[in-house]
Amino acid sequence: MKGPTRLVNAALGAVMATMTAGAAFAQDPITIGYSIARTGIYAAAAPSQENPYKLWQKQVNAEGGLELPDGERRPVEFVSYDDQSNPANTVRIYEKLITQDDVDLLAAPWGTPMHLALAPVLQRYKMPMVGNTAASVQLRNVAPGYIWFPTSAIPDAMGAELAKMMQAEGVETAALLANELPYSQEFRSFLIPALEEVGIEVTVDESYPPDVKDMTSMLVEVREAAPDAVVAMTYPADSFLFAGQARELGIEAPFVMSLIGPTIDAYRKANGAGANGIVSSAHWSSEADAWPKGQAFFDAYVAEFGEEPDALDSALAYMSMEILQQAVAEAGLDPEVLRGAIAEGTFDTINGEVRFDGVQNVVTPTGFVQIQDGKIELVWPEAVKTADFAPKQGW
Amino acid sequence: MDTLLSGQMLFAALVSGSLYALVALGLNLVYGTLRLLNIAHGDLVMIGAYTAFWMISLFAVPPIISLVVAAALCALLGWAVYVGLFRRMLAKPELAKRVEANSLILFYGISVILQNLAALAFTSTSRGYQYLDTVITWQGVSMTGNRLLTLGIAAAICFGTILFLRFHLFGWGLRAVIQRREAAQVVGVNLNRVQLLTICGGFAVAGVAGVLVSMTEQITPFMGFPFTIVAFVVIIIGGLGNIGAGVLAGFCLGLVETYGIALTSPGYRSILIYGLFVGVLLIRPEGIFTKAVRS
Amino acid sequence: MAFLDIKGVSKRFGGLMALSDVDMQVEKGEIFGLMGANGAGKTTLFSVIAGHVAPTTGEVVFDGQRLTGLSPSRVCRLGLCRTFQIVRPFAGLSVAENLRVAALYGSGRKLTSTEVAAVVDDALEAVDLTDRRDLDGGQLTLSGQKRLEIARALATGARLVMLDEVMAGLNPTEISAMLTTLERLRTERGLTFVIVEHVIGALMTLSDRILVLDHGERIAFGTPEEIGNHDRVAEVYFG
Amino acid sequence: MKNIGLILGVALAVVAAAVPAFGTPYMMGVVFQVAMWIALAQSWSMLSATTGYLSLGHAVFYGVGAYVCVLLTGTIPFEWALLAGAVAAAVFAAIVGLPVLRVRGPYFVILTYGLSELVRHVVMRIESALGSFGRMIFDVPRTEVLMWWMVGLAVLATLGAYAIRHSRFGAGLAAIREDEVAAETVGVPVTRLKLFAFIASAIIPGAVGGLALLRTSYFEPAQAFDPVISFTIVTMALVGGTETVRGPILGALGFALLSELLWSSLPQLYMIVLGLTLIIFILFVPRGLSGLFGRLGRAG
Repeated sequence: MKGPTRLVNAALGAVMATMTAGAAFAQDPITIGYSIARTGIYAAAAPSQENPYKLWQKQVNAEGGLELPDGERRPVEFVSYDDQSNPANTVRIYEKLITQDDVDLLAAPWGTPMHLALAPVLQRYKMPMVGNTAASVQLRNVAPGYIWFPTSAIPDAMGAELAKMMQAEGVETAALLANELPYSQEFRSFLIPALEEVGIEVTVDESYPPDVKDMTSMLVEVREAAPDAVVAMTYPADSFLFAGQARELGIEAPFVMSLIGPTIDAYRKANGAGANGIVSSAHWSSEADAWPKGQAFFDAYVAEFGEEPDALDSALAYMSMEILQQAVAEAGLDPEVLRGAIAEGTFDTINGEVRFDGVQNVVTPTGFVQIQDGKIELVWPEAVKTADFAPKQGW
Repeated sequence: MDTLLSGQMLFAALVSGSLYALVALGLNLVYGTLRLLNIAHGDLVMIGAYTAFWMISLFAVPPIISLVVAAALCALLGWAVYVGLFRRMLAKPELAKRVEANSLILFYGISVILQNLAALAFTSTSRGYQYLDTVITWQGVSMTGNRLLTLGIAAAICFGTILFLRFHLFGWGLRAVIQRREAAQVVGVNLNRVQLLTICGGFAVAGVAGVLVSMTEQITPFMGFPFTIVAFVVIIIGGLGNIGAGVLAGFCLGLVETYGIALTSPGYRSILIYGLFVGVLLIRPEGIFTKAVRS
Repeated sequence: MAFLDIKGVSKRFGGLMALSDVDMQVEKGEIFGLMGANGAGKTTLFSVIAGHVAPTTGEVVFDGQRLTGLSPSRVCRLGLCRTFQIVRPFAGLSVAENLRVAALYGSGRKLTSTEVAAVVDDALEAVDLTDRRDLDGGQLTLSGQKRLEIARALATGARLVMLDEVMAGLNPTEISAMLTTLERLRTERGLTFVIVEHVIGALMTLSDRILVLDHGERIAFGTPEEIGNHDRVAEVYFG
Repeated sequence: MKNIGLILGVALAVVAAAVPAFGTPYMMGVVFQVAMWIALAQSWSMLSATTGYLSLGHAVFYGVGAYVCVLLTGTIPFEWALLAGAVAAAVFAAIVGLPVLRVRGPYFVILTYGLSELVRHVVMRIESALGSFGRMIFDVPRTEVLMWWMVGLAVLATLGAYAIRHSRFGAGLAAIREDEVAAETVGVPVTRLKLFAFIASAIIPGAVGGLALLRTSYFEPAQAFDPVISFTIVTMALVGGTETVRGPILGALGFALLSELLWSSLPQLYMIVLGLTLIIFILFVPRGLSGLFGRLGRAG
């Protein structure tokens, strides 16, 4: 039934087999299923999530496997399919994983639409899954039960926190540029009232379509308004465009934010020193002393993949596996028991302690990072920051 | 209003315009001479972009040199595709009869293969590199080095191609093929050779565009499709198969995009562009810049 | 009133007067010839009558019905059908299918399938294509395709058929066969024909009356003999 | 042989009927998927196979249907929302049909694509102006119910395509495909027939869009108007063969099952294999699966 898939996974696992204690492999492996966008519009984002999965798998198997409540360890094997960036496929794939492939556990696909499409499926088959890269206030509309979202980068909280942070940094006027895709528009809708509340004046407010190819006219408008802050609610593709053209036009605002993009390794490679000072959304940094596991994850990731993990997606993906791992150690593989363990438990992750109330992580604070000397530093909130916010000094 | 008249806006419009013109040029050559709807055109841009990325990352070769490498690589691909697939297709009357539909599907297959081979070989992680990003200010206009280079090279290739087609004998042959295939053959144009060289040339130009794009955009295996679309928009506005008009239309699209956004709102950017595209097709399918030929 | 009455039709293409103030009356049952050098306006006149091109001024009345402004398909359903100088068979459909479409749509009323089959058989018979009925339209010889055009016009149930150079490109044997066919169609079926022909001999033999156009203007009209002796025609046409 | 389309349609319905009895939810998902592509490809063929006007924008009907359906779910029973989706798609086709169908050949191909993208961006703009950031749908019908509806649409589309091809209407469309001017000359009301075909080919995709949306339970314009849908439809129909009613069925079945097979057995390579299959098909099996089977049938 799942023979051919196993072949591929066996190939992936071949390296690990040599490094792992032989005893573990005498046992039946624990299978974890997920879908991911290997092709289509989300494909570029997928490695930031799949790489942490693979790293986690390698680490767990190196320790002898995933630990069960009785102390027994069984190796982990992934069953994964390409959802082609299409939520309809995600639904089908998880149905197949659950009913056909009979996987023991589930890991999350990439992206908000996929998570939202999946929630009813999990409910129907009573299979728990720790989500990761989804972020939308709509998540709260999902009936609690079989899905959880460790992210704290949810637009309403982010809007409020960003406004507070900007106020704290003395920002009085702000220019907003927002991609028309749902996440950035949602963020914009919460940011505007939050800014109003703290008395920051919005001098420019423009939205642009996702296939934008030139931002000059918008940025000229921003340059003329000379705001204290520019908040560009970007997706990865336009974050490159924004940085290049803001630099060309010499946007001088001391506070520059680019929503999604700057935490991608390639972004810093493409923009070099110009990326310094840019604020972005993430609530994790390897630099935090409070989260010692963070640095270990960072180093292992760099060693494995030759680039830095994405501070948002990669961290979330790894966290979701840590939560799953700890819940399994506590409760075993029975879906109902496991569900209880995830819902009730407190977990120790690279992003510190995590606990769920309903579908949401109620511990990890909503934060923002800033690129400083090519490193991702957490600059907000006060309680967990790894560095102070530094006004952007040119490009 | 001042912003509208500023050199900054004009520069932006020219940079986008020259790139659109260049991307469309390759597509137009292939459509004009072979009547092939090359849906994989944008994927050649992707190949060019990866070429530049790997050349600079692995061998520290600057993109200005990679231009040649990418052009050669894509030309080679053009040769392989023509000899391996399209000569075969055009030779079969039952296939050649529905050349548009068949080429669409063939190129769709090629596009899928190229994208996924790239994803397999390079992973789909986005890539980027830093090159010539010093900002030069001249007469109050700020220009990033790589964008200036893009404008220079793209415009040079576009206008060079137009001049070449106008004055070189090969260009005459090519234009003859575009306008009247059968007649061109009768007067001794070697159709096979013209087609082969054009497809190589068209692919090479796309590769060059890819190198230019890679200096400012993120590189992923799936970055190509938007370029295919832009190229189609441009050559429709100019007139399918009309090389010079296509270049003009590319620059026009750059102007429309930059000034259209400035006059309305950035949110209307894509509606404006697709609206123009659909409008041209409905009202003047032969293209804005092509003289109407009616029998 | 004439069967087909063309009153003061003019057609301007940009600066070019393709037809100027042409009058023409075709009587029921006759074969009416149209002559003129290339570019004289014959094909334009056909296109105006059949509804492909709207006249700039003037009107066309067929069997008491005004045609001006109607679409070609409507004109056809009223009983007037044309053929094309450069043949336009439905190349991918069989000969019988070609005629079936014409029978289904040309009459303007819904025929039963037996009626359609009868019309198709009859049209095949009329132009001697019965043995080719299952060939694709595109597989016929030129002469066959010209016949197919005529048969298609017949299958629409047209009462007036306009033939645009049905003999061009045919060899003498084929021409004489075509002449026989047309004569027979007229006598047996009482059809009316308007024909444009470059093969002058054929035109002279077939036509009851002939109209000569030059640069869109009517320069002569009469029986074949009268036209043969007409000075201006001789000047423009023969020499 | 002539009725093979119908037979296949009935056979599919029977298989689908048996599925809930022995099949797993996964199988129901596969049936849903296959039926969806049959419905879409068959609808597409009502316009493109008959008239030769190659539409590369059928995602627009799917998207319009999905959008109308998502706006209405929760207010009226889903069956009515699907119907509204179908009607909306048909109305949209009726509005844009006349100008769009004046354009021919490669221009029509590109125009339909552009139109679909234009509508996608307009809907995106509307959604962002409404402050909607993707819509979730609650209380969707069970997969089994959705599958039944989709199978129903596939059968309906097949019957529709069959009826069109074997009617007076179909004969007129074939004449249009062969030579539009000649068709007009022998009495075929070309403009009207093309418009009818365009509308006919839009109706079922409208309902399919709504149904597919209910299955995903999440709406975003970028996905509802995904151009990949248009490409897949054309690909399936051409691979199947456009000359007969069974062509789109064979194409959708073959393609969907092949990708299902490859997708789970060669996760890294399947898109590449799919691409190669396409190329091989166009070059060596120009008349599609249907032509291939026809030839084998005659030979044997």
